[in-house]
Amino acid sequence: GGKKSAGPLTFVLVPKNLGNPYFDTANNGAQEAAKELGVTVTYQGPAAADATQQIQLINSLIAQKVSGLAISADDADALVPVGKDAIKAGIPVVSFDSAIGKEGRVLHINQAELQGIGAIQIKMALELTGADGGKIAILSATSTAPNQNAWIAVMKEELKKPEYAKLELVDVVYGDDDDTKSYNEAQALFKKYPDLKVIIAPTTVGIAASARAVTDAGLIGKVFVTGLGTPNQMREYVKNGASPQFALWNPGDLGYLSIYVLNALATGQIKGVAGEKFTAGRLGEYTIKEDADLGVNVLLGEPFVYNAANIDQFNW
Amino acid sequence: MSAQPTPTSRSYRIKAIARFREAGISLFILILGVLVALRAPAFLTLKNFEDILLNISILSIVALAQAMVLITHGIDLSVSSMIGLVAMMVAFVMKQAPGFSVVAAVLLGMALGAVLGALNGTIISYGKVPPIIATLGALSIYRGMVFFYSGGTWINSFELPKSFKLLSKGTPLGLPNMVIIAILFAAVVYFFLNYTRTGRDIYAVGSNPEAAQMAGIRRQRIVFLVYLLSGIASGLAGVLWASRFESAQTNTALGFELQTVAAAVVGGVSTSGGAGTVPGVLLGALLLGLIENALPLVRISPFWQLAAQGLLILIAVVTDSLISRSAKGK
Amino acid sequence: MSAQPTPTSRSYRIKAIARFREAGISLFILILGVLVALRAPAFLTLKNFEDILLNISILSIVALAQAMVLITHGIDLSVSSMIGLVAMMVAFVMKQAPGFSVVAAVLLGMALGAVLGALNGTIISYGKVPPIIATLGALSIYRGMVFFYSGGTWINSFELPKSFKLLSKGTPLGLPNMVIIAILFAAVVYFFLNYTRTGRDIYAVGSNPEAAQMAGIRRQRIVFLVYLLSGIASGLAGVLWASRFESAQTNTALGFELQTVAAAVVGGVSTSGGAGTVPGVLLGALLLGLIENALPLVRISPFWQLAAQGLLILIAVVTDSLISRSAKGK
Amino acid sequence: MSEYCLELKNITKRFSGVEVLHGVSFTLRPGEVHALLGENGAGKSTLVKVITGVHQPDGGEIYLNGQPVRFDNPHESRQAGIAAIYQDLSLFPDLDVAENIFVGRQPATRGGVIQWRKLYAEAEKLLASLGVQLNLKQKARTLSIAQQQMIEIARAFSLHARILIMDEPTSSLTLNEVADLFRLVRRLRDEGTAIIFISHRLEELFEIADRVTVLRDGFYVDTRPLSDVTRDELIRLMVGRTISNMFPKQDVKAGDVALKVENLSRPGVFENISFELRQGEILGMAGLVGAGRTDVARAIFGVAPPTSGIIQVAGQTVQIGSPQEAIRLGLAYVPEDRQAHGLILPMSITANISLAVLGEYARRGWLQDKAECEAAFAAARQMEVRAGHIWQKARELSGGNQQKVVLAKWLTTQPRILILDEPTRGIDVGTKAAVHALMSKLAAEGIAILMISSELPEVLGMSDRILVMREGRMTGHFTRAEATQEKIIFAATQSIHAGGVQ
Ligand SMILES: Nc1ncnc2c1ncn2[C@@H]1O[C@H](COP(=O)(O)OP(=O)(O)OP(=O)(O)O)[C@@H](O)[C@H]1O
Ligand SMILES: Nc1ncnc2c1ncn2[C@@H]1O[C@H](COP(=O)(O)OP(=O)(O)OP(=O)(O)O)[C@@H](O)[C@H]1O
Ligand SMILES: [Mg+2]
Ligand SMILES: [Mg+2]
Repeated sequence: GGKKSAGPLTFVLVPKNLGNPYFDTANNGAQEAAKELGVTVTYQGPAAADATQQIQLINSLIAQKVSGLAISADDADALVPVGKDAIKAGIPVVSFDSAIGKEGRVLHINQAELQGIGAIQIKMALELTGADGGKIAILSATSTAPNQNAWIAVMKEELKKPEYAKLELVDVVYGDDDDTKSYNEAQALFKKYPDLKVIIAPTTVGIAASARAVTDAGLIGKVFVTGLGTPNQMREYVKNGASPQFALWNPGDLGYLSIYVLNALATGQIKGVAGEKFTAGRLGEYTIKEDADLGVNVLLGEPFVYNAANIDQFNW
Repeated sequence: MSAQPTPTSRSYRIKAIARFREAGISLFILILGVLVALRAPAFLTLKNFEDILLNISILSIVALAQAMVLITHGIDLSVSSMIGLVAMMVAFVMKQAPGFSVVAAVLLGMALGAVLGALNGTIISYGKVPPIIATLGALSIYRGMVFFYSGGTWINSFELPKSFKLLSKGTPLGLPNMVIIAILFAAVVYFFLNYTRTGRDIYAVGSNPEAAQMAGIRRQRIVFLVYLLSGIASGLAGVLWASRFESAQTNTALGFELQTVAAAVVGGVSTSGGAGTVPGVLLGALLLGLIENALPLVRISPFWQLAAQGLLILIAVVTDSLISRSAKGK
Repeated sequence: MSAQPTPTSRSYRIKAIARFREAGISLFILILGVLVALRAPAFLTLKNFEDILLNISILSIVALAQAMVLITHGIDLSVSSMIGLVAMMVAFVMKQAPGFSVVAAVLLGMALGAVLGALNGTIISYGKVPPIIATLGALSIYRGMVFFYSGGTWINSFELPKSFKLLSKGTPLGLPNMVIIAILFAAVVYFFLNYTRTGRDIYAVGSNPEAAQMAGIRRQRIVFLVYLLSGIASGLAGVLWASRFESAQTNTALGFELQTVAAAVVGGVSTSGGAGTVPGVLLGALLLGLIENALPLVRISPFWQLAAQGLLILIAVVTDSLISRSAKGK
Repeated sequence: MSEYCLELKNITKRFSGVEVLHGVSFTLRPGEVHALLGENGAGKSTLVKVITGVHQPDGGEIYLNGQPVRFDNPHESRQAGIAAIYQDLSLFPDLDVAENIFVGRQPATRGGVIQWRKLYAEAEKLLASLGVQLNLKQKARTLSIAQQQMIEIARAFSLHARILIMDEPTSSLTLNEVADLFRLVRRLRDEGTAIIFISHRLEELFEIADRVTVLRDGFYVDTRPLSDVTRDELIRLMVGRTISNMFPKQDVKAGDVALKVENLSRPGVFENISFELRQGEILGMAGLVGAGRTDVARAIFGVAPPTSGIIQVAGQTVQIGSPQEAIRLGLAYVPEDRQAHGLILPMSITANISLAVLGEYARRGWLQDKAECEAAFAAARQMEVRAGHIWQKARELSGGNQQKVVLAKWLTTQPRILILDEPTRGIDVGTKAAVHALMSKLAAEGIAILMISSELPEVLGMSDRILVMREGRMTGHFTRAEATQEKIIFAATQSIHAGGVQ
């Protein structure tokens, strides 16, 4: 961070790609924060989730000398060099949702801990199968997505715990975050495992596709879908019983927090080192931590479980 | 050699040849089917066949339109964006006016597609822009319009009326509506290409544009027409897509354009124009659908799936070309 | 008999024509540049021009190879996967053996590319498989191999030796190495196409394969050759890509194939074979790079960006065709 | 209402600035056959294309039955009752023979449904009336140039036009087909159809035409009734000089055997072809359309190798699997179809001429423009190619000049064995004499020449020996001395009278 010319601060929220409701919601939160802080926040990103395009965009933002960047990285490492450039140019850079490599940003705003996310999905699965458990399968995004693989690893650890002894993980398949492929993979799962009880899809595309597949195949009540999804996508399936419950943090809060952090950095309230404390409007006080894999980061909080009882309170 | 064949022997020959032209790929489909069935019994269930048909219905419709474009020595890479845009617009309408009749929705979708296709057709046939670049431009323009129109937001299942979802999935006639629509569409295209002058003109223009002009065929009109038809087919596909996937997203059908080209070419349509048959294209679509359906069933490493897909397509085409060459005796 | 000018006056005429063929697009690039500069001063900075050159270096290299394929009336859709695969493999080597010389890395990359290209070439020229489907298959096969080879993991900035990163970005000669490599590559292709027999044969095979064959040109070899070259160029591009983005991922260069085709065709290469020039292709690449660079600078709604991109390309091609037609006087 | 059904007044036409028709006038009466005559590049085909609306005139008027007209495309002229056979054939390679005849106007029900059975029946009738035997289901792609020409003719006749234009329809036909064609032409003429007929075979004009209009370098020269012009007068009108000897064949005593062919066969196409060709010899090959001569040539040159048989070059038995091997052995083949097999149309005259020998103009791999250019220039001049400049695209050349470029290309390879398939197809009398002179000069230099020609006078006039083929078999072999038109025709057709078709 450092010296800033007078005049209103302009921060830019850079999503992985445009037209993704998840990030659009984050942007809503960011704009809310902008109003409270009296700064301007613009929302610019690549049309497709592609590191190359994102790098070009950020290059031009640096050229425009904006006052701060909150980025959801299309690729952790490809963005490191450009991140460095920005910081060199005196522009504070934070990453949210999907981290930039440590050297490429001041700190990362972490939506939730791997542990928490992995654990809650297994917990939901058991609630769905009932005490006597049964076969479960995981439908992931791409076989290479690091966050997905990390979560899957945690889930497998969780399953070793005695309370989950009755859950049998029979398969892990990949829908590549493509609606059609996810749908086909889900269909194949029913056919391969006639007595499958639960599909866990830790991806917003996969969970919706799976829920739809269950509905189309008339397996509601036999196969349940859970995982990570967004309320609007899942509303239908929560109500028709294909996916009684799923989890996610609130992306709006994530965008909200990101802007507060940027502001704190840009105005010099914080340097972005472990131990510093700051308050983020309605979300209250936060403490910057540092750990091995994420480096310097701020943790948003616990994931939130959506179900028929509460889903209608959300519209994003 | 020069002896004039009698009409009977001729019609016989036609059948023989026709059977031949699709022999290779049919054979391959059969073999593949057997292998998969051995590996994954679930493959042979009736449910699964229905799934396959459902999965290839949309592909077949668009691949047939794509084939007509290819026959004129053109290509339409914008189909995927047209599908995306129409899906989004129609879904919006259904969201705003859930009472809107489903038939009307289909017609609306085809009308929208017609407009988009007409734009392509105009630029290509009258603006003299190479098809590949014109439709590549349209690919991003129409996709961009999806973003703009939707403001980036999606339309989700709960926002769509049940009647609209049943448009593709309902089975009042035993088979899912979508499959029936695809079959009807194929029948129409078959008749159009083989029993109308305009249909034959499409082959003529693709086979020798100058000659077509000299023979008094209105070349530009024909070229315009195939892109128009491609737009209409994509419009229809867009509506079905939204109904089947119960949602319209900004990335709906992204990348689908290459699949349609693949289906057509695997089905024996020549990219240098003049040649291609409806049964061939349908077989091509079936092959692709089969592969897509089979790979998740037979458990192979997800890392291999993509490669396997490409490999199978290649093997199919090679066997096909080998067989048809051996058939030609050379 | 009518006048026949002396051979010497030839060179003049050729240039006149050549200058002419790129007039339209050059003009458009100029206008676009001015408009952008007026709207966004940041555009005119030297840093920005360097960025543009950096961004189009890789595109130019592959687009030139793509152009040679198109000139033979073929197409290579597998370039993006070849880039991805080579990038991954070379990056792996650099990770394992950081001491490995950078020059050796480049050669290794080109060698790997050559193997992949040779496979395409064999299937197409000797297996008689339509290029579009052969390379479409290769597109997924090679991409699949990336997954398989990398086991899904990818290679990160910190795992790559500094020397390797500097391969693209270092500026010992003022300009970034990558830009210089691209310029050299373009020069080689230019001389190859215009001043060697093989180069001339590529055009001949593209515009009339049968006549070319009867004139003693080894048609199959030529076809094989262009895909081989396309592989080599993609290999080179893969190494540069890994060096520039300091990483190799499973989705490296995904979708890049259509960009290379676009650059070539915008640059006046005919997809029906026989026509295309090096300067044209470079201008085509420049135009695409310019658009990509300019759009974020001039603040238009992000939702419009994609559409604008397509629209600009279309306008460019239309102006071009209009100008060249009015030039032909008819 | 004028006596003319078609009248052109002072038509001028420019191509990229170069004027190729300078105020040409032309009249056509109903029920007459009006011949157009002129050297290669004189403007005949251009005039035809102006009439049919393929090109629009830059000056002058066109009157149809006294009414001024302007055709923006061939469609309009066809509507107005004008049908044309263009010189550069325009078939649809992917469509079959029958459909090629009826493209764009397939017989259909009132509902617009095509009646295929009717289409094939009519096609069969038409071809029969033209005396052509063809498989209606064969794709046009596989037809010989002459067969394509027959289809074009069938197509034109099937249009029942009031004005029928034929641009060199006979250029690769043999006596029989020409006879059949003329019978039909006379019938149409008697029914009142007006016919424009273009040919470089003067004897044909005298046989069929009532009047002839001569063009020279795009200028109108004169119009005469054929009843009161002599052959020499016509030649003087078109060339501006007289031609003493059409067939300047000098006697060369044959040297060693250069090419020996034994029992060459490709079942269904040709069988048991055997002959010897000596240095300095010109061996003529005669036969009807589809006799298989071209296939034999293509087989020898390695384009479509034979399934059995022996080929010996200079005493050595060789396997020729591809044209480049043939070229390496000193063979050259001038194909009958210049546009499909002879030329790279979008390339310049220079590039086309040097295509087969490009290697020779390369120094350490780099092409030397100057060397290439001068060689091409010389070759083009020797062949009297008429063009604005030698970098003009082959596509823009007149038919005959394209043919000359193909000849020039193969002569620059300096072959030891030269195979000519319809070498003077579409070449005007003046140049034809020059080409013949060149042939016998080459022979005198010891080059062995195999000449396939459908023009009997040419075969008789230039050959030392003559082979006759019929339906893929050799059916005659004559020395220059014993050969007569009658003997050759008999050998080429006898079995058909004998009813011996397998
Ligand atoms: N498209 C074109 N562009 C430029 N010049 C052309 C074009 N078409 C014809 N020409 C020129 O017009 C002149 C007349 O050509 P045309 O084909 O009418 O001659 P022709 O009398 O038919 O000769 P031939 O007897 O060889 O057929 C030639 O010099 C030719 O080069
Ligand atoms: N380029 C070609 N490709 C395929 N088949 C051909 C080709 N040329 C000729 N043929 C076939 O060979 C058969 C004999 O025709 P060919 O031309 O060899 O006889 P020809 O004696 O040369 O008669 P023509 O005067 O027609 O050339 C034709 O029926 C045709 O089907
Ligand atoms: Mg002519
Ligand atoms: Mg012949």
